[in-house]
Amino acid sequence: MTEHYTVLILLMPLFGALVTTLLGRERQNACWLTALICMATSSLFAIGNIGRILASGSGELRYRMGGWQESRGYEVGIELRVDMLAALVVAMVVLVGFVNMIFSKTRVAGEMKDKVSFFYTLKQLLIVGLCGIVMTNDAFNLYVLIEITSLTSYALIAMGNRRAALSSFNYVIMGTIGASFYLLGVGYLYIKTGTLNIDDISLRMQHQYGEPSLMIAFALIMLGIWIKMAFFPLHGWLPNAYSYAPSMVGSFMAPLMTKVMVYVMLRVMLWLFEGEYVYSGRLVWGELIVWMAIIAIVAGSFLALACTDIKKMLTYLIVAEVGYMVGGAWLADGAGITGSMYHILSDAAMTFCLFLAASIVILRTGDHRLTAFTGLFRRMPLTMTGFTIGALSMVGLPPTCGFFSKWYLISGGIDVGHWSYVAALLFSSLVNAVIFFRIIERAYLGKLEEVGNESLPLDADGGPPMTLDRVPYSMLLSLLIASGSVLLVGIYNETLVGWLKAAIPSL
Amino acid sequence: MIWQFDIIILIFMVVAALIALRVKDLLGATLVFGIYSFLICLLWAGMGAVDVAFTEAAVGAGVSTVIMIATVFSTARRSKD
Amino acid sequence: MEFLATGFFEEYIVPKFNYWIYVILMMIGLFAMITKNNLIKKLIGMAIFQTAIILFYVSIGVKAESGIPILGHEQHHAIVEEGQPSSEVIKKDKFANPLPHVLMLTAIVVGVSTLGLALAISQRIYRSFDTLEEDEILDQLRPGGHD
Amino acid sequence: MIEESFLPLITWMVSLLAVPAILLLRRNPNARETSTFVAAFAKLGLVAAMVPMVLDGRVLRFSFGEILPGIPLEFRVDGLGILFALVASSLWILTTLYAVGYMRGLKEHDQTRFFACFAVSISATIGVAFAGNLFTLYLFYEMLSLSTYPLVTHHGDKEARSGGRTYLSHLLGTSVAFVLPAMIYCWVRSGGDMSFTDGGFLAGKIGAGDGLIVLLAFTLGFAKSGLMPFHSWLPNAMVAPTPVSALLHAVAVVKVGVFCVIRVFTGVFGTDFLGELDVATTVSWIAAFTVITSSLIALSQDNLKRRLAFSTIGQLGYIILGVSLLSPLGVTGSILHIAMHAFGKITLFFCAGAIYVAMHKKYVSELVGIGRKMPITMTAFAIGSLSVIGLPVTGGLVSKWYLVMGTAESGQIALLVVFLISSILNACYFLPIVYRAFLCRPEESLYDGDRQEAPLACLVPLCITAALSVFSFFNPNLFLKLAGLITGVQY
Amino acid sequence: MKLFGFIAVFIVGSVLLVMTMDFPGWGDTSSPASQGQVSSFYIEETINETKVPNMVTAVLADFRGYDTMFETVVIFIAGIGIIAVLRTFSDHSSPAPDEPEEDNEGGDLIIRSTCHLVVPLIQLFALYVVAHGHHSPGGGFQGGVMLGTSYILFALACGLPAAKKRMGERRAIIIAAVGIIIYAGWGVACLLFGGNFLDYSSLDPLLPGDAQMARSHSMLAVEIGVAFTVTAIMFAIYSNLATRGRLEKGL
Repeated sequence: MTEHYTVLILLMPLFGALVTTLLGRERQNACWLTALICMATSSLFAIGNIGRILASGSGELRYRMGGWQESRGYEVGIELRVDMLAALVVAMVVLVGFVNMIFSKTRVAGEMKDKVSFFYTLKQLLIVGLCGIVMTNDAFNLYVLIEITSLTSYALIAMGNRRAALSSFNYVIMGTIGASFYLLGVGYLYIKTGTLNIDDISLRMQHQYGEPSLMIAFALIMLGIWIKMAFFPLHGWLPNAYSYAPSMVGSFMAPLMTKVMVYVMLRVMLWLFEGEYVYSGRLVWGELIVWMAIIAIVAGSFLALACTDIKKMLTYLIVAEVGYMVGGAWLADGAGITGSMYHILSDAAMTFCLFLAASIVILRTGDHRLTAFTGLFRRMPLTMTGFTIGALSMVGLPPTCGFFSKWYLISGGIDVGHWSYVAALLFSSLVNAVIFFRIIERAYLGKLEEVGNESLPLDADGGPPMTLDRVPYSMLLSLLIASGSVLLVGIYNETLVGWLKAAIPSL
Repeated sequence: MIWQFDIIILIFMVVAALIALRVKDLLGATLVFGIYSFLICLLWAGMGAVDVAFTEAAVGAGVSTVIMIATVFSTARRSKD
Repeated sequence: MEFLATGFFEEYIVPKFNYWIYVILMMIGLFAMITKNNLIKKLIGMAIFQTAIILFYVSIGVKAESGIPILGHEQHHAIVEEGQPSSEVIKKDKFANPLPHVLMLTAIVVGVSTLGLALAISQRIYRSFDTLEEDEILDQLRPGGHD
Repeated sequence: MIEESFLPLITWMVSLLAVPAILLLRRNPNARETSTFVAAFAKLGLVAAMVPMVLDGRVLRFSFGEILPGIPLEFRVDGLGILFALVASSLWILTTLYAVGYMRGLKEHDQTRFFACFAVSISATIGVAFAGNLFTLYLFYEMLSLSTYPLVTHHGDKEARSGGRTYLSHLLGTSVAFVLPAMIYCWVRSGGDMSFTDGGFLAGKIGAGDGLIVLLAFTLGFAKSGLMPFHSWLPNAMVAPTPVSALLHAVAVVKVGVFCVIRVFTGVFGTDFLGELDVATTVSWIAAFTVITSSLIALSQDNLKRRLAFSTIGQLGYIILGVSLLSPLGVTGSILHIAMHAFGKITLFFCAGAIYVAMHKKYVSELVGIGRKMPITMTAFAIGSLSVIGLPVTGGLVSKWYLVMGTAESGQIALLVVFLISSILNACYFLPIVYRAFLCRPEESLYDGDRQEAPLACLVPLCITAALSVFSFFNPNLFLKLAGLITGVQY
Repeated sequence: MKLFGFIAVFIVGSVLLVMTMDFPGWGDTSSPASQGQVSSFYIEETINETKVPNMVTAVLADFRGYDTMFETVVIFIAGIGIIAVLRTFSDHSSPAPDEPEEDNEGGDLIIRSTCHLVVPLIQLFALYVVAHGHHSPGGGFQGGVMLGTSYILFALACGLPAAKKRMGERRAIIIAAVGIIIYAGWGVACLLFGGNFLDYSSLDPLLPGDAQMARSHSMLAVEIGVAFTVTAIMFAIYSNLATRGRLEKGL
């Protein structure tokens, strides 16, 4: 039975989505309960998977769909491949989904009106897509799953206000371009190798590296993935999409989507293609991309600094964080790659924590602007504590996870002597310090009288703002879990990094 | 397959695509796009991809044209470009 | 059609023509997606863009003088009833490569799903902005809107 | 020799354990303060219990949990650490006593938060003192910065906000911008080992050019040491209540800064290795510049606390200057000066606070003839200023003596002149206060009403600290021995 | 914007055009894709492995059945998403006005009666396409689309309300979900019989014939599932888009 965990992780949310559809619009609590149970079981399976990988000697699990053994030296069916990195990312996805499911209990009715069941369905299908992306070992299956995540996120974002609909449309255009470029790159690989299984492709490519069409394939795939992960010059769709989406959606999509795409990038760089090829002198673009990452970090930090809308600010910070990870991955150095892998996890944790806290604040004050935080420490100490933990992690203070991911990334930069990258990381953490301590100071010392009590209509989140004396325990609980995870991921960073190092193919 | 056939259809496809994007009347554009889909469908039947041709005929030329027309009817019909 | 029969075409044009056209169509679609002002036009460009890629894939699968990837009755009979080994009955150059076809079935489905969803979103936009021209929408947003 | 022991961990934990007690007892101030006192005495007892062990050459060590590859969270108690811990924990008791008097005298708000943060910052200080490797040091350094922010901004008005902003921006900014990369660089260079050793774990693994950059990054990065140009947080942080200024800006925070610098010199690089690299003179000159400039600025300050703050900057300059001389005597002098200056300067701050509580006077110009109203306070003030200037019969003389000896030993005559000038300047900005306080006729405003000495809770601590600084002149052997453990100078 | 777009498009396009020179020629039998062991395995072994002459159907529903399941899910997402984005549930209270049966059907008589004649034929052919997908072009997806279009045609001719009597919204959603449940559930059944997910041959004890026939039969089953989903969703998409999500009159 245990060898089926891999696929059960996917099937749980899938059936959960179908059941919520069957339950229908009226039975909202039943929908919620179904979704919660499915996510919980799926999380258990994901954790079990980690255990199985630790137990297995090879450090990876393979699951052949339809039981098609490889014949004539090729995989004829579709194969799932889960190594430690994949298992960790999957666990991250389903756990974030689970916690966010708790978070959305009380509020979703207010935001989604009478479309609650559709919301739960789409959300679980999004999780299915993300898990599939992480685990599949088939280049085309990856495309299908990317499209699943894209379609669900288009729909979920467009469920917000009119700005959300518009930004969702832009997202459709950009997302389609990205996915199609990826598909085209896979086509180039197929025309050259005649197979779609990632391992087989990289095996067949070994003796024909240097053919121009392979380089073009690599470029196309990278371009597609960068569009999907909002790498700096291509980030245009992200801020609006995430900040105007319903807060239930944004707080869930922001931590996961970009990180999973970063995972896909690493997968393509290190498993589909090979480190020697990607980092070799033949491709002069390695240095160039690190510089693009540096620009992304700096620009993202500045754009975030200029924002007065809390969610917008966080989304721009995500753009900067993507710069971290791309830069670390392209340093061509073990420490850098490990750093960006670890940063996938830690960034997910802290972004999740910050988004939850920000959503709670917005829901309670009904105000998107930073001024909403004035004097909140006295009124909602728990929420602000969670926010502070996330903020410290963004700034990079021990023992939060942000500190350690910066640690590994910077040590990677020092290893290869890429000082400008190191400087960019330090600069962005200084800017983060300015950004967040501006907010925290306002929340800690600010007097309520300083801002008028007028507040914007809460059109981003549908329903009316909550009264200040009542924040649901479900939200506080999920925020507590999120901020706890920020600390845990930080404290156990050595274990995690040890596991991740085992997953990296030797450079 | 017969390559002359193939080449002619391809050229027609490019023409159809350009027209579909030039026409200011969205309904007309949609219909030209339907023609485009039919041409592709022919092309694939020619290339031996019968299932793809079948699907394209049903989806590309059929359903997507219909839903586009539905949208055009329920929104604006003229476009500035 | 006389001039078409000369070797020139066979030699230089035909082997690459499909690929050229796919590039051209794809660029037409991409250009439309980037620069068109009307949302529906953007979507038409998107559809063309996707069909171009499908064309590319299907062209991969074509083999000269190959038929459709379905066994004829007599071959089926020979293998299933008379139990002849399939590798002798089936000449694989006579059959188009089925894999790209399968992939493209999926791609078409994805395409139509994306198109439908995008149309729904554009109707939603029309409902709240009462236009589908991008510049007009942005004009409406400029004065108000907190962003 | 090194031996494992739980004592350092417990010592560090004690004041943290006090925090929940303080928060729980917020309704009942007396019980709350009692819990603080219990923790304080327990801490002092534990530290005192460790002193003899350290004195006979043992090094207590406790480490758990590899946080980073090869880097556990490590406590390591050696002479330097125990000396600093002794000073900090002993002064914590007095400061608490003083704070009780002060806060209640002025009926401050949020006293619970105040005392809780106080306890946290003390345990952070002890953590720094006992830190066994660079990462642990950094961890508690940041913990201190954050836990003192609420204390600095205690009043919550605009002034406090700007002061707190300067405070955090300087301390966090420098530590993230300079210390973090330097630390990771050390980690990479030294192959994942960052535990302090007598010879320095970086010895022989780094070139002169990189060495200078890393050294500067550390010395400037630990901006708590008030080295120019990153000194301006200290005067601005004077908006805090006086007990905070006293403990944190005469003892804990600033001394943590110089302590870190000394650690870097002795534990990271090792004085011998630095001698080989020959890069320390740069630091010496920065320190010398700081000493002179801050003394000159202090002359022009009328606000008593600001004047004290600038004098602190100068004294910290002494300490860094002494250690940057790399001569055993100089290092001894620096280590001694941590303690001596602590006693002297905290006395001065207590006096300033007492004057404020009793007379609500903040400015030097208002203190004419105040000695007649508050003789005890002003006597203590006189003793404290003598100690800071470095005149007999106060401990200040001892440490300064060693500093000067060290300078002579290392043959830096120019720096000798610096010491001379700055001592004169110190005299110039302290003695007039004492003189006018006692010998000039008080102006009328001092006589309205019958204000007398500050409440007893304020008075007792400052007498004790004054006594301590006198006592440390006659019997500095304990400190000498502890310092000798680091520098190898025997007495 | 136009200029920028043109430059970008031009650069990308020219690069791609140049790169086509690196491809094997169109219809080249010796290209890796055509010679590749994978495709030749599909061509030569499909009949032995699954007893299905239509390789496309076999690859679609069996070798790459996992893809196809998600393809169905994509369709499902599109339908649900469109409803979630566009649908406005205004009519909570007001019950549907119940006029006599045929009278509320719009359109004129000829169209209606033609439609009444044609629709059954279309649906019959669609069922044939679904069922006969093993031996001839077609399969669950094509058949499903045709079924869906038959409903759309009915709605066009006789008005949406009449079509809604045949395929109401709730019913459509349920049918769509059931379709995927059939597909995925079939895979889970394989799992219960000890095989991997979607390993049809493990259903041998359940189905007539040997393991290969089990695969063949299972393909039919999942194709039916696909057909369910596609039918319902196609109609749902049309009915929402045609009525701005209000589902009252239609075009």
